[in-house]
Amino acid sequence: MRKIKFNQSVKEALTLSMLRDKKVVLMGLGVTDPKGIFGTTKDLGKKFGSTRVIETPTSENAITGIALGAAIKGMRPILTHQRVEFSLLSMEQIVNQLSKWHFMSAGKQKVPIVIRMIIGKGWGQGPQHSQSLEVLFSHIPGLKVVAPSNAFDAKGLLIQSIKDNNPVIFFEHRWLHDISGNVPKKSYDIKIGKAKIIKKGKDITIVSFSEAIVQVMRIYKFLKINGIEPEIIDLRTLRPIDKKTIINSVKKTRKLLVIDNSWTTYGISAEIISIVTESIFKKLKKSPQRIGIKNVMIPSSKELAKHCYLNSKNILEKIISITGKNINKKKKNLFLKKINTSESDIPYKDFKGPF
Amino acid sequence: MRKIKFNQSVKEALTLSMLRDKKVVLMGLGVTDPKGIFGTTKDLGKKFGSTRVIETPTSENAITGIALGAAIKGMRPILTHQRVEFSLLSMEQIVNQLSKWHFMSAGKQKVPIVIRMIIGKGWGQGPQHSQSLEVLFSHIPGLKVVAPSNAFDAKGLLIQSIKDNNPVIFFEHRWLHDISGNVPKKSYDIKIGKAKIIKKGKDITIVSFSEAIVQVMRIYKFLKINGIEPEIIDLRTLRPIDKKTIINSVKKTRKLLVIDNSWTTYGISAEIISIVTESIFKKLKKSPQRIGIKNVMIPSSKELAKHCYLNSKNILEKIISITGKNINKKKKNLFLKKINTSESDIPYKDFKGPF
Amino acid sequence: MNKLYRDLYKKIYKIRCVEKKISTMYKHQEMRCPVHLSIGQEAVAAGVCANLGKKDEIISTHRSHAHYLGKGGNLKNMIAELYGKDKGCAKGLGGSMHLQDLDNGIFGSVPIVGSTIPIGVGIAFYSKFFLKKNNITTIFFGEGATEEGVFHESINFASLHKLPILFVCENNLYSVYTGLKDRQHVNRSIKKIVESNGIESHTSTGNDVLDVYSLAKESINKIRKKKGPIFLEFKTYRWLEHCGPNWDDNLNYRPKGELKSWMNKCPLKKLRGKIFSNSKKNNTLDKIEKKINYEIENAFQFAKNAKFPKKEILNKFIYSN
Amino acid sequence: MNKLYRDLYKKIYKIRCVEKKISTMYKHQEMRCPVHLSIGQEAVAAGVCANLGKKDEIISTHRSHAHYLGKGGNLKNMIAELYGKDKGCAKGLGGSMHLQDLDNGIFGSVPIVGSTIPIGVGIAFYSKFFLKKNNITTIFFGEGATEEGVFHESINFASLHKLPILFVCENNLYSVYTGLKDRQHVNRSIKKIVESNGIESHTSTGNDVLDVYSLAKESINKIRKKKGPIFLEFKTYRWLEHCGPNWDDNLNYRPKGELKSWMNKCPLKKLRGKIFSNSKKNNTLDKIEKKINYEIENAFQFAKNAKFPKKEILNKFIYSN
Ligand SMILES: Cc1ncc(C[n+]2csc(CCOP(=O)(O)OP(=O)(O)O)c2C)c(N)n1
Ligand SMILES: Cc1ncc(C[n+]2csc(CCOP(=O)(O)OP(=O)(O)O)c2C)c(N)n1
Ligand SMILES: [Mg+2]
Ligand SMILES: [Mg+2]
Repeated sequence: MRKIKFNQSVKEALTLSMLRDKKVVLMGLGVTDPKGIFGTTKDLGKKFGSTRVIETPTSENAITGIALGAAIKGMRPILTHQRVEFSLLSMEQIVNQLSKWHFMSAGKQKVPIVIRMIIGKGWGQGPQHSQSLEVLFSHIPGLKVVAPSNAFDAKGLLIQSIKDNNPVIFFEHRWLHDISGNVPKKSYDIKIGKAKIIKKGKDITIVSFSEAIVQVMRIYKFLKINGIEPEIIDLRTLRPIDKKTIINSVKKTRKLLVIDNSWTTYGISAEIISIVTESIFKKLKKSPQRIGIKNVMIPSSKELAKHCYLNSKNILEKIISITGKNINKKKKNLFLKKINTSESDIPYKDFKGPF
Repeated sequence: MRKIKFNQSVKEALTLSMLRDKKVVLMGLGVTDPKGIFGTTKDLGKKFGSTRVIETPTSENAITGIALGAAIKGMRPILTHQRVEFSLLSMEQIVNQLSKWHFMSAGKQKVPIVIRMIIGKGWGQGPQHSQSLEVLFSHIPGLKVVAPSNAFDAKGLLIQSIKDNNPVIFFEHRWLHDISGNVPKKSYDIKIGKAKIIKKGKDITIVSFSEAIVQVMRIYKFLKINGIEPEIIDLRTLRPIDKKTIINSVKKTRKLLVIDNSWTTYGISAEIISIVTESIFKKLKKSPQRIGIKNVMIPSSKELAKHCYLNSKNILEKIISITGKNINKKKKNLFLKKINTSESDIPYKDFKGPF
Repeated sequence: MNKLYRDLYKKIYKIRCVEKKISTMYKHQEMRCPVHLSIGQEAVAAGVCANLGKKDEIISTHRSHAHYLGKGGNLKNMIAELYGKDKGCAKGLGGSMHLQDLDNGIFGSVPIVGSTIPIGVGIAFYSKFFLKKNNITTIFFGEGATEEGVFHESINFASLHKLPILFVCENNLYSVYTGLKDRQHVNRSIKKIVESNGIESHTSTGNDVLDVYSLAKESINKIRKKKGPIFLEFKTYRWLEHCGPNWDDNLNYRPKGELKSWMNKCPLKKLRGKIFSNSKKNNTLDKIEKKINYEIENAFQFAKNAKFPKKEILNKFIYSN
Repeated sequence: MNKLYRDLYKKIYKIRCVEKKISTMYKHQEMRCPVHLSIGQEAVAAGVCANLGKKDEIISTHRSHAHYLGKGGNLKNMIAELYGKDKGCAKGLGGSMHLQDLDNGIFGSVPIVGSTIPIGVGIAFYSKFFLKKNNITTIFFGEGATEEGVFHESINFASLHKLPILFVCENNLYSVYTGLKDRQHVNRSIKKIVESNGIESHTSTGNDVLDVYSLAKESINKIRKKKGPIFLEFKTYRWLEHCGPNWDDNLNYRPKGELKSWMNKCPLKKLRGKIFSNSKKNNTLDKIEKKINYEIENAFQFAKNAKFPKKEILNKFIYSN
């Protein structure tokens, strides 16, 4: 199978969906611009014309309401926010209107809208351009919330999100955009609401999602070599959440660590832990734990920001402590030194800022 | 001590704070109107004049930013939203600006703003006027989030919130406004970040907040008479959360039930459960549990809405099941019948709609 | 009697009587939801909607009864909705603030001020670029909604894409209990603001339904032709309290005599006056009124007799298939 | 040489050279934050700020370097901020998009389009009702920000309360890569929109600093007297890419020749032209330039040599005491 980057895979999902269904349109600031939302919409304007790829004013709130109005008539709009923070201007529409419109119409109207929200970190973005905020949407009945961690899932989930007749919040982490993966050329669906066991294991269940999965996978091999076999679950969908897959896994491993992509306090990880302790408390052998980004505003300076992000050492230590398995200290330090990238504020070595 | 209603106590807190500090101002739609925000601001405009009690246009987003601008210069604005849903229009200012301004200024500027958000239920308000949404704010570093359950706490916490140099989200449940309690005449502070053990007990720790506390207290006596002694904790502050009080209590009772004022999925209760299981997992004898309102949109029709709200029967059953203590079925049913109000969509018997 | 007059009279009389009936019946505590009545403001809904076809879409606000009825919304389903019943136009899920009737082009109403404005723009966006039919979308809102940013974002977008929209602002001088002077500078002109966005705009009195009708007619014809939006502001006045069934002049938030002077401009009386100077056929009106009175009685009976929705419905509309 | 000319020249030259220096030094990957440079737009910041005292407040956007420098913001602290250092004006917490210098009346800048507009209004609200001094607040923003609802909400409030605010809109025709015609109807007039809110408004060219200066001067005098807001729109142009240190005309999102024609209206050249026709004292300029060049070199040295902030700072500003 071909390897393509995450952003290419998003673009393929958009392209195939727009070819399949003429009602699918792209809307947002920058969708037609030469950079094309981190490459994900590049040249789509030329391909599909300005009725299908609609550049918009900086009016996030109205655009969201406009998408709703068009959607209940039959359009299938895909909105894009280059930073999740901009979408906060449209919170009223998302939380009060989009999520509830189907219900408020007693099932007579439907709201097939996808809102792509780009989240991220690094390159000194600072406190207002580095948030994730997944929980603000995941709390709301009526919304679906999707957050793929790789190019393959991104394509299948986005295609499915576009087919879905409900408002779907689609989180794309900027650092994933440049990571390649095996992606079939053809169109395929990945079901919303289904987590994926990306590594089978028996010693501990690690639940994670979005870019945090990348951070987990960086230490996976080392764990295996050293006799720790984690079962790693990629949530992929945050709402509705796939309780079954999580619970079945923890039933087996009897240990749980959640690696959150964002702040843990009142975060996604709190729900995962609650689901498990509510349902199979007796099965748990150890206290379930969570790690996320530091519960503070993310500063601009790279020397500060690096203390806020997920950190391989912390993840490793937590796993060791929960599983109770020991790893030679020297080996551990050597490994951590090796995987330490020179700079923690860029997604790959030859990256030249700014985003 | 005098008994006054919750809304009177809020008004006293506002009045005393405005008398104490000339920089304290009230802003919002309706603050000067004849109904005065459920009685909480009635006549304050006449007392303090239009420079201190400022009627505003329906421009929630700008008003929040204006409050921020005035606050960094020295004003201490108190904003009011008659429904929490209106505040969603100002999410951008709250999440990106207010919560982070102190940080972004490296400590040089401060943001003493209180945003009163009125939450509620009942009288057919329907899906857009019955939400609580506490978690949307509680997830955000830099905000403080307060949610009193009674007139005494309301006064002390509001006075303290107004003195606080940070943005404080102050949740007032509409159904509490009419409930009386003992409230000293003088000004007093209740510390933000401190939960309160409202009933000492040994059989189970029940954590709750805001109007949900009322629902818990409705069955308290019955529990005691029947040999169940719950320790009941009123969170009072949702952020920063008082981990210590919760943990110490559960260390003792070794059982936990969280009664959420809102939706449980990704809700406040998830965090409480996670805090406990993360910290004192080994102490827990039973699976920690949570109950909240139904995880759906709240419908208008009273016959539907009643299935969504907290329900004494469910709470009681949960407590019985967690504590493992038995209560005579007949007695239980009799009691439940007795406390059942004729209509579940009004706060008190002689209430005549609308809100 | 002139057919137009008859149609307009039907609409105004129906709106007035439905609202009055709600107002009297409310005390029985069976309509358990907030209601924002339109008594005094009927002419705008009637005059505008008389120009709209079934396929033309409207969208409204918390104060939507008049628009719903003016546009021909089903009365039984409306009253049942207020009673929280299964036969309600939203099966009791929404109440008075969430009226809709898709069969008659009424796409919705919500109680968040300003929020339906962009939604209406979206409907028109679809009409223009996808439906390519001649239908137009009418967006009703109060002058308070023009204080919300989303209004301004919406008119910019509507103007930019030349959408077939009739914006109808009912300026009733108040937002809840707050008068205009506390919310907008005296020199602020909504009409000019909209105009400065490149949209044709007009201000007019809103209590003479014939004035409303002809301005709306002219505007709608233009929209159908050039397919750009037009904005109309109508000055009008609400008689009862902001929310609820009662009079509230005793609260003194409105200047003494203001209500009375507006009651003298009663849309119903005004139209009746014109009809009587034009025609003597008193009994036509009588017949109309009787028929409507009967219809209203029926609708309330229907609503009362209807069943409450079943619990199962709660989980049914969380997601659409 | 005329003192005014000298002051304006200093400001423009400094802004230009700082931006150019950032642009050249950026490739060393030590300023690790987004930068939105103001080259081409210097005249607005210079001309407006030359009329402001230290106590007058300004607030700005993602593109704030020119305003910060024009208003007399500390250069060393600014560059250190871009380098993420402890001596930065926000101790490295904010980066280029969060400049501020309270000592010089610069209250902040943030990268969310439009969001500082109400904050500026709030500052003025305080000034008027509590400070009761004569200071005025200047709010800088781009034409893109006028598409945000919050802008409209803010001007309504400013007008209603007659606040001492100078609204300065730099219309550089673009929002990121998107030209005006894709965002606003050709007949939309920001000036007229604001005017219709009851606010005196003017449109002017923005590349001749003397024009900017006198319009701002006149406006500011009026504001100080009648204490109501005034709105100014200046047409200007950004030369480099929207975000980052490079030229980007090769991307072809701007019509061919447009950049060149605007470069011919270079604010620096324009002013130099006026000075030379007015005075021969070439070496005054030389001296000014040398001094500024030296200052800039110094600031970059300072920034490079400064330390990174310590980890402990992370927990220090979550809450204020
Ligand atoms: C966003 C928002 N803010 C505040 C309110 C409270 N509110 C309910 S109705 C209303 C009045 C709005 O006035 P206007 O738009 O003129 O409509 P009218 O009631 O006069 O018909 C307000 C402010 C609301 N529903 N939504
Ligand atoms: C609310 C919001 N939406 C979108 C963006 C993305 N964005 C960053 S700068 C910018 C351009 C804004 O244009 P303008 O206000 O004209 O300022 P200019 O860059 O031209 O100086 C945009 C849209 C943002 N930062 N904030
Ligand atoms: Mg009104
Ligand atoms: Mg611009």
